[in-house]
Amino acid sequence: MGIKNEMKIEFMSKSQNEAFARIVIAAFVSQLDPTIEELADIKTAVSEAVTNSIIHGYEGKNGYIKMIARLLDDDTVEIEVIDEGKGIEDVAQARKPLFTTKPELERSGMGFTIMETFMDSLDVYSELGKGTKVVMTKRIRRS
Amino acid sequence: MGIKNEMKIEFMSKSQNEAFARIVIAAFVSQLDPTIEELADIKTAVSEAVTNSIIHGYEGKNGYIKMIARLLDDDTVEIEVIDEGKGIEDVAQARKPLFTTKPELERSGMGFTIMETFMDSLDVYSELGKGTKVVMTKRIRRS
Amino acid sequence: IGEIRRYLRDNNSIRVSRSLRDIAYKALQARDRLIAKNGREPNISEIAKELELPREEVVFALDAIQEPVSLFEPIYH
Ligand SMILES: Nc1ncnc2c1ncn2[C@@H]1O[C@H](COP(=O)(O)OP(=O)(O)O)[C@@H](O)[C@H]1O
Ligand SMILES: Nc1ncnc2c1ncn2[C@@H]1O[C@H](COP(=O)(O)OP(=O)(O)O)[C@@H](O)[C@H]1O
Ligand SMILES: [Mg+2]
Ligand SMILES: [Mg+2]
Repeated sequence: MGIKNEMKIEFMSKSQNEAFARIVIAAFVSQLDPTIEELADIKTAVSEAVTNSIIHGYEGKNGYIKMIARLLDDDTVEIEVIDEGKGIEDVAQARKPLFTTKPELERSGMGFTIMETFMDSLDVYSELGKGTKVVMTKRIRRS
Repeated sequence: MGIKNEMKIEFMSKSQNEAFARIVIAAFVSQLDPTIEELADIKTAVSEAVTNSIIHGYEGKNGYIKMIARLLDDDTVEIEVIDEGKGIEDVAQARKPLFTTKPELERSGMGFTIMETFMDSLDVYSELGKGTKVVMTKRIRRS
Repeated sequence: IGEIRRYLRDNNSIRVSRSLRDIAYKALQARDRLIAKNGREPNISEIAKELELPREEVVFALDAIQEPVSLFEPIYH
């Protein structure tokens, strides 16, 4: 699949950068001329992934989060959110609805479920002590 | 000077990415709660720098443009726009108002002058055949 | 003239956060108008055209307000 456009961004694992990442992805994807709803879905999914890297990956400590986005020829956007944080022991378990390792932070355990629901595909790669990569795609359907 | 926040982005030298770069910098700098005018100044300066990399640096060919932004402790934003394009032979001459090497494209020759006027500082580093780096700063003054 | 100058000065010191919210509300109004007119969700470029703003500006502004969150409902309710 050919690439129409690509960007890579790196930012610090600070909570204010969650809003920043959302705007960056929205501005980039706007090149595919989505609806407000499609954009809201993508922003919500990216928020969840970035929040996970901040809270679970780096556990509030300093680190860098990378986000890569590609606009493919068929109007699919492919988004990767990558951290070099603590990693996930059991990805299959982590992806289950309501599963959370931080109930004390009032986490809902619905982050991965939201990403899965709002995007067309979700892949999660993780290694303990190395970090986590989340890859999501969504096709923007022209009306 | 301490750094409050930092981001690095890389995008393709496509004209549609000029609007994208403007929003990325606007979203990042909005963390300092600037006025509309301050933000418009910064967006215009970034537009000029990115346009230069697309038109002069890569001359419309494919390449990557890097933008780095830092929010410093004193509410100064420092922005670097970097390309690995053809470079500038004589930077002092290039910075002069009305100087342009592309009059045929109806370039005004005012890009560097605009960056200098709208920002608090401008530095330009360039090497022929290697590329160009523009460094600009602007302090956001709380009222 | 003093009046105009004061207006300009006041206007210039408006924080971005406020102007973004103004644009966002206009964008949502434009969206409603377009839905009424065309009977479907408008694309971001159609809204941007109504407001005479770049698409990117519109999506930036939209982030400044609570967006319609109907999509959350099936999950949280
Ligand atoms: N980037 C990450 N790094 C480390 N662990 C993660 C990461 N993302 C998710 N996890 C793990 O997966 C679990 C489920 O994530 P999620 O579905 O978003 O729910 P929640 O964030 O509410 O806990 C988290 O509780 C955490 O243990
Ligand atoms: N990134 C760049 N790479 C190569 N040359 C550049 C770059 N930026 C500026 N220049 C040179 O400096 C000149 C002046 O730039 P500028 O003041 O922006 O005017 P204009 O873009 O209208 O020509 C350009 O005509 C070009 O020769
Ligand atoms: Mg989560
Ligand atoms: Mg120029």
